[in-house]
Amino acid sequence: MPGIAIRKLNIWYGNTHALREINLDLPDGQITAIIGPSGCGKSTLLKSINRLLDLNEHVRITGQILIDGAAIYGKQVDVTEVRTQVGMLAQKPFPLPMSIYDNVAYGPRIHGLARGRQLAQLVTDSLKAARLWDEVGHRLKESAHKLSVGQQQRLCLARALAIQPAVLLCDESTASLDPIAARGIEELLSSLRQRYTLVMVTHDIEQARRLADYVVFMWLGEVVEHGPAAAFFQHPQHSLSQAYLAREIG
Amino acid sequence: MPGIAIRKLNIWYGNTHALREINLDLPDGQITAIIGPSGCGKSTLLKSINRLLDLNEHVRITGQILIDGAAIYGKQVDVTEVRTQVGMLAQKPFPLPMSIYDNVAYGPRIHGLARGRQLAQLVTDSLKAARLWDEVGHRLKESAHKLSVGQQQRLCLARALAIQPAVLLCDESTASLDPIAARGIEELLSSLRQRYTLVMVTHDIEQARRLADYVVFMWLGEVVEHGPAAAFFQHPQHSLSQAYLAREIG
Amino acid sequence: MHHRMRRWQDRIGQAIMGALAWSLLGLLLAIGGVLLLRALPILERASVPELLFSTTWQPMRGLFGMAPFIVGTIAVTLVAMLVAVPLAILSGIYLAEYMTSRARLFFKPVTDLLAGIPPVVYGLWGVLVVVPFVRNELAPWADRNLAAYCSCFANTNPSGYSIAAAGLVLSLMVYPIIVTITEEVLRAVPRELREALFALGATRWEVTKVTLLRAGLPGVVAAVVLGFSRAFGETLAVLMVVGNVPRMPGSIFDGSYTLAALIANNYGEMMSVPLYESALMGAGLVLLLVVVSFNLGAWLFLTRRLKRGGEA
Amino acid sequence: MRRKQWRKLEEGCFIWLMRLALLIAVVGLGSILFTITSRGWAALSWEMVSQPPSAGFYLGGGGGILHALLGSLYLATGATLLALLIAVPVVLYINTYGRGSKTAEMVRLVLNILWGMPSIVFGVFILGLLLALGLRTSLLAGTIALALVIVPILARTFDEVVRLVPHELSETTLALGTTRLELSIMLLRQTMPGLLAGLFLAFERALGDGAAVLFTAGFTSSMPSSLFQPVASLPLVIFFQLATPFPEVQARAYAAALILTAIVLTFGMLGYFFLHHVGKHVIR
Amino acid sequence: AQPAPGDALDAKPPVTLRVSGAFALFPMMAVWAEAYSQQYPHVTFDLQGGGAGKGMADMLTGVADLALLSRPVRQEELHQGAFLMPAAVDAVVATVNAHNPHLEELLATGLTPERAAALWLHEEFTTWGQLLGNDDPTRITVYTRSDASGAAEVWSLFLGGSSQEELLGIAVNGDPGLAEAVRQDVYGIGFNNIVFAYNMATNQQIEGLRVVPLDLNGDGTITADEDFYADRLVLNQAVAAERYPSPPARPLYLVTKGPPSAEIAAFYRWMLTEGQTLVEAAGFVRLSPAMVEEGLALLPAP
Ligand SMILES: Nc1ncnc2c1ncn2[C@@H]1O[C@H](COP(=O)(O)OP(=O)(O)OP(=O)(O)O)[C@@H](O)[C@H]1O
Ligand SMILES: Nc1ncnc2c1ncn2[C@@H]1O[C@H](COP(=O)(O)OP(=O)(O)OP(=O)(O)O)[C@@H](O)[C@H]1O
Ligand SMILES: [Mg+2]
Ligand SMILES: [Mg+2]
Repeated sequence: MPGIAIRKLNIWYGNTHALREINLDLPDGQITAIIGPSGCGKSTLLKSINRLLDLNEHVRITGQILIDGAAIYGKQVDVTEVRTQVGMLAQKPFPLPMSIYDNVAYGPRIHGLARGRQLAQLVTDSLKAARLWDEVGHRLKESAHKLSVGQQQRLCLARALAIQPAVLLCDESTASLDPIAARGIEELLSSLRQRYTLVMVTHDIEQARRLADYVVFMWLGEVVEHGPAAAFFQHPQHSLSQAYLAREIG
Repeated sequence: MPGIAIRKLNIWYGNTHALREINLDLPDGQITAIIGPSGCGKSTLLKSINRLLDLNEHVRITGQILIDGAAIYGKQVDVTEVRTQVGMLAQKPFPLPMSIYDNVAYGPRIHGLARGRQLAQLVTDSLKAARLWDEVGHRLKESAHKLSVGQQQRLCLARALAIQPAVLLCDESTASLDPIAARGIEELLSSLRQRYTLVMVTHDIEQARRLADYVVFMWLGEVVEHGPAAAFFQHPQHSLSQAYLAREIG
Repeated sequence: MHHRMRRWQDRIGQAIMGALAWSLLGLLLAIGGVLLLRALPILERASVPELLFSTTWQPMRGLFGMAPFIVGTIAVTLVAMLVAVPLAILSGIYLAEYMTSRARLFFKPVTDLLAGIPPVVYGLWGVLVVVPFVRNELAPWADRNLAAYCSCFANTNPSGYSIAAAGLVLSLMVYPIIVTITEEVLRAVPRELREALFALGATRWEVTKVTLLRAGLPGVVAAVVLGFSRAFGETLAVLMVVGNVPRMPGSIFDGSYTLAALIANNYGEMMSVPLYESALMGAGLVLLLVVVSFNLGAWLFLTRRLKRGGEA
Repeated sequence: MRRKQWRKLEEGCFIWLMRLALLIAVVGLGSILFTITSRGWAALSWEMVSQPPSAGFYLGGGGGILHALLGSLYLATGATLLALLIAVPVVLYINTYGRGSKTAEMVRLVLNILWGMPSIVFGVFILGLLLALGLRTSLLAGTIALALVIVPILARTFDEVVRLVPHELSETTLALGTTRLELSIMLLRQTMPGLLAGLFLAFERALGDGAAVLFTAGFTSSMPSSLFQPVASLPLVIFFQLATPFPEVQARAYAAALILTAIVLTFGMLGYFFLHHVGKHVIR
Repeated sequence: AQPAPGDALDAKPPVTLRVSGAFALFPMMAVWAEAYSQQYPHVTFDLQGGGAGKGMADMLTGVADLALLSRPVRQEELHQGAFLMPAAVDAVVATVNAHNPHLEELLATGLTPERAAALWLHEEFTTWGQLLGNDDPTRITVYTRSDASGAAEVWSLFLGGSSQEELLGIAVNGDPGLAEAVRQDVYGIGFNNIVFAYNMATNQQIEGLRVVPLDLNGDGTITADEDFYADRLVLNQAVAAERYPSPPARPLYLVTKGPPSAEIAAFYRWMLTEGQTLVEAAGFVRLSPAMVEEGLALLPAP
């Protein structure tokens, strides 16, 4: 399991300076929770770890991110490799234009992880892990765009799990789920802790408290405070963190 | 403020029977919360009140919905009128392909509600009410697709508020918001209670408890239980509701 | 192992696809080069301004003025676009937004057929229907009602073979291209966008306006540009009805001549006469230049506009 | 209140304008079909589509246009396949590897220019190559010339569709660790209906184009026999029959036009039904 | 059958003659090819249309053996070695609409080459009044061919011009197109090859169209010796007898690069003799005996 080191990361969208001088070390094999008010740059940070911002035409990135010591921004880097290693759940779930089954099977297929019966098993397992099997097990051939939003969110989770990445980035992955489904996902993530390096964005402080080993608190594009979860929640150092946890600001 | 009466509503997506025999009276001038596990049909119900399902090709609808006593399904009905009266916030926020300002101003403009200075004032007010003004007030001319998801969600709220509908349907409208922003929106909705008939879908039972006057609990396309919030939360009648509130099932 | 294979696939894919993409530029350059090479003999005899601005075309006498053809090509294209663009965009909207799927089943083949009817049939129809219509109805009518405002509507030519006739025939030919793309653009608009607009109480027409003018604008502009280009290049149907008069037109009812028609009319018979062939290649070169400059103009306009709009 | 009526009125007016526009197109089409049908129907016969022409065919003798029918189908099919092999990779390239790059802009510009070139220029270009190499006109040369004509058509219509694919699809797909080649295939999946629509458009254009094949595929009365022999095509047969002084031969030209139109219609309908099947999972 | 040159049938190795060229001659050639191959089965033809220039180019570059030429040959082509053999004759006549109000007068006075030149070459007359010397202000529509063609070329020569480009007027594609344009336009005037002015079945003038007689001696009336337009056969005779001038009558040619090979010479010999019987059915005029003699003289002795 690789750790993630972020060094002097700055990101601009056109003229908007979305991330400012981020320096972070996200521990491997643990769950890091990124919290902070809406629009502070959480999704941007997550996408930068996956090099997804490259797709955006007017983005400028300086600084470096290292996964397991290897720099991911640089000319020599094989972007595909980076993204294979890093799974990502987008904030707005977006199924691929294929059936439910193929949505999950697509990743393993292209990576050559499994085929035939084995693949079917992998799909089933992933869907079960994402707590979706009961709802879609009987209609795997239907178009994935017909699912409800919460179902789409779980489908995207199953899809990410199926390719067994080393790092998993989750952007508000329980936002559209009822508490019980959310609890199921939380249990899953918790159980994955040993095998994955997990980074999750959440707006649910309680969830962060329940799950996180490490917490990053962001504010207007900067990291205000970061540290082990226990320390952060019990003794937040910065006045902004204190106020945020006390739900006074936003 | 109109009340909403739903009579024998059945909805099929192709062969999927998504809503079964719904009979409900949603009180006017109050907040109704619809809760239930993911995929149980909450969004479908909300969309049917706005006749948005008409856009879907393979949907079949039987039964009737009456807003303020007037049937909204029927040949004579002016759909545009219905939708003008009923504001809706989609579960996945989707900004219009125009600037932030125009996103909010578009509705009032087509309905001829305001123009010039008055319109600018209306836009400002709506953005402030949606707790978005501070973040976007200085970049109203930018494309709305550049906002973060939580910002988009609040933008959609501002957009809906600006046309001053009589009924407001909110589908998980705080799902992507941090607790403080969410609390702000909750306060707003709460303050709107007198002027609007509000129907909200939420997966956050605490939120429902805080806000709702009336609760509808759904399960696999059926309404299991509904009634005034106080009664529902204190003495749920149905065993499913009891279990759900106890977070045992999902 | 598997990964290395995929990386190779990706590289090879990139190499092949990239090579193909560049080969298109190669093709264009090759065509331009061949035209230039073959046109050299006349370029040695006549200067470029003479080619472009002189109005006398008599290659056997060494007069290579192509201005009438250039003006004719542009005039015919303009008339065609003025007729076709509004018709096609309105029809595209109707097909995509207002029509029940059953009615579409009937109307969709209309555009398919219009797209598929060969140019020679369009030309025939032009000769048999459009030219008489222009001669007997349109030209006299325009002469009576419009000529007072603009001499470009004067009924100057009793035959009916004219810019107007060619423009009308051509407009029906480019119509399906614009309809098809407009319709595709509208149908590709995400359902969420539609839902968002309808939820605001917008009428279908208002929804269309937003989707078409905002989300779909580049697509629609592209459709119009493509229609324009098609009109430039259309040959057979035009030459059957345009009158083929190598003279500067003064009215849309004048006979005129297009560059493509000039080549088509003479190439098969005259290709064995070197100087004449060279003159025709020169016409091809000029046509290429006209198309290139038009497209460059459209492209500049578009990139400017889209930058300014800066929308998703 | 007035505002609402005004909005209704605006929509109503435009709906009528749209109907009018469609009506004009339908009338135009109807007029074309009526013209060729009324002139060609009587000459339509089984003999026409089942036999090659006799020697005296163009002087009013017997036989049919089977050779041109087959020739056209070979030419159009070959050209469409060839164009597909060129256009699809190019379009996917400029939307994946070359997305947003100068190369992509350049390729689009080039395609637009090629789209605007009259097909006769492509024909002349290929003919020039043939003459330089001392080769004869042939099915192969005609196919290549036609392919050049329809590559821009196919590529640009397809490109318009690919460009409309939501940004999220690329993002989601790449996040799974796909290569750009695999992303291309994903885009292809989403845009299959659009591609097919473009394909049929291109095929129809290839069927109807006479100028590109005139000098490259030639014009003959014999049946197509090999890739290296000249073949006839329907537009040329129509054109040539029209140019004869015999009314009965001219009537056969209209009949041939009718046959060509029927083929186009058939393929159009096929495409239409095909689209419905292919688009099952496409995001709308 | 007449014993053809070297009629030792079984001894002949099979040959294929590749023919390419003018569409106008294509049907004629198809008929000849079929008849000849029947008589001499060792010879087959590979016949292609494509236009006179295409045929010449093919023939000159060697991808065809024979070219079909329906227009006057160009100097450049002769320089490259084109060797011409007359094959048939065609002629161009002036035509007007049958409902032309001045038809009577036109038929009586005819058209002098000078007046025709004033119409087509110099645009001196723009109204019917100017042409006929009365005060009719109706505009006259002058039609010509848009596609490069022998008919237009020869018409231009007849009027004193040098090539088709000099002809003014509305240009219409193809012979039938030109005929149709004049048929539709009461005030139009055009020209056509004979077969397009006469009905092949009845030999009468095509309905809606009238052939304008040429006033060859310039006396302002059509005298009996100038009046041979009644039907196609009469006109054909006049053309064959060269009473109808050339131009606007003209020979159509088969062309080889340099003198013909033995096989082609044999075919030429057949075409100039037996082949001529098939010419009229294809709408052309037979070569006059003098021309046949001239043609045969070009060929080496069998
Ligand atoms: N377009 C569609 N076609 C077919 N089935 C659909 C479609 N949309 C929704 N469904 C199905 O209908 C059921 C109800 O969906 P709906 O979106 O109403 O659920 P929901 O209660 O809003 O769930 P969530 O909380 O996850 O958003 C689900 O099982 C879903 O899979
Ligand atoms: N494509 C873009 N172009 C320009 N600005 C952008 C773009 N995407 C995001 N931004 C801006 O960058 C800032 C950070 O956005 P980001 O999406 O990272 O926020 P977030 O913390 O994920 O918020 P949320 O909780 O609402 O999802 C926001 O102010 C947003 O408006
Ligand atoms: Mg975010
Ligand atoms: Mg939902």
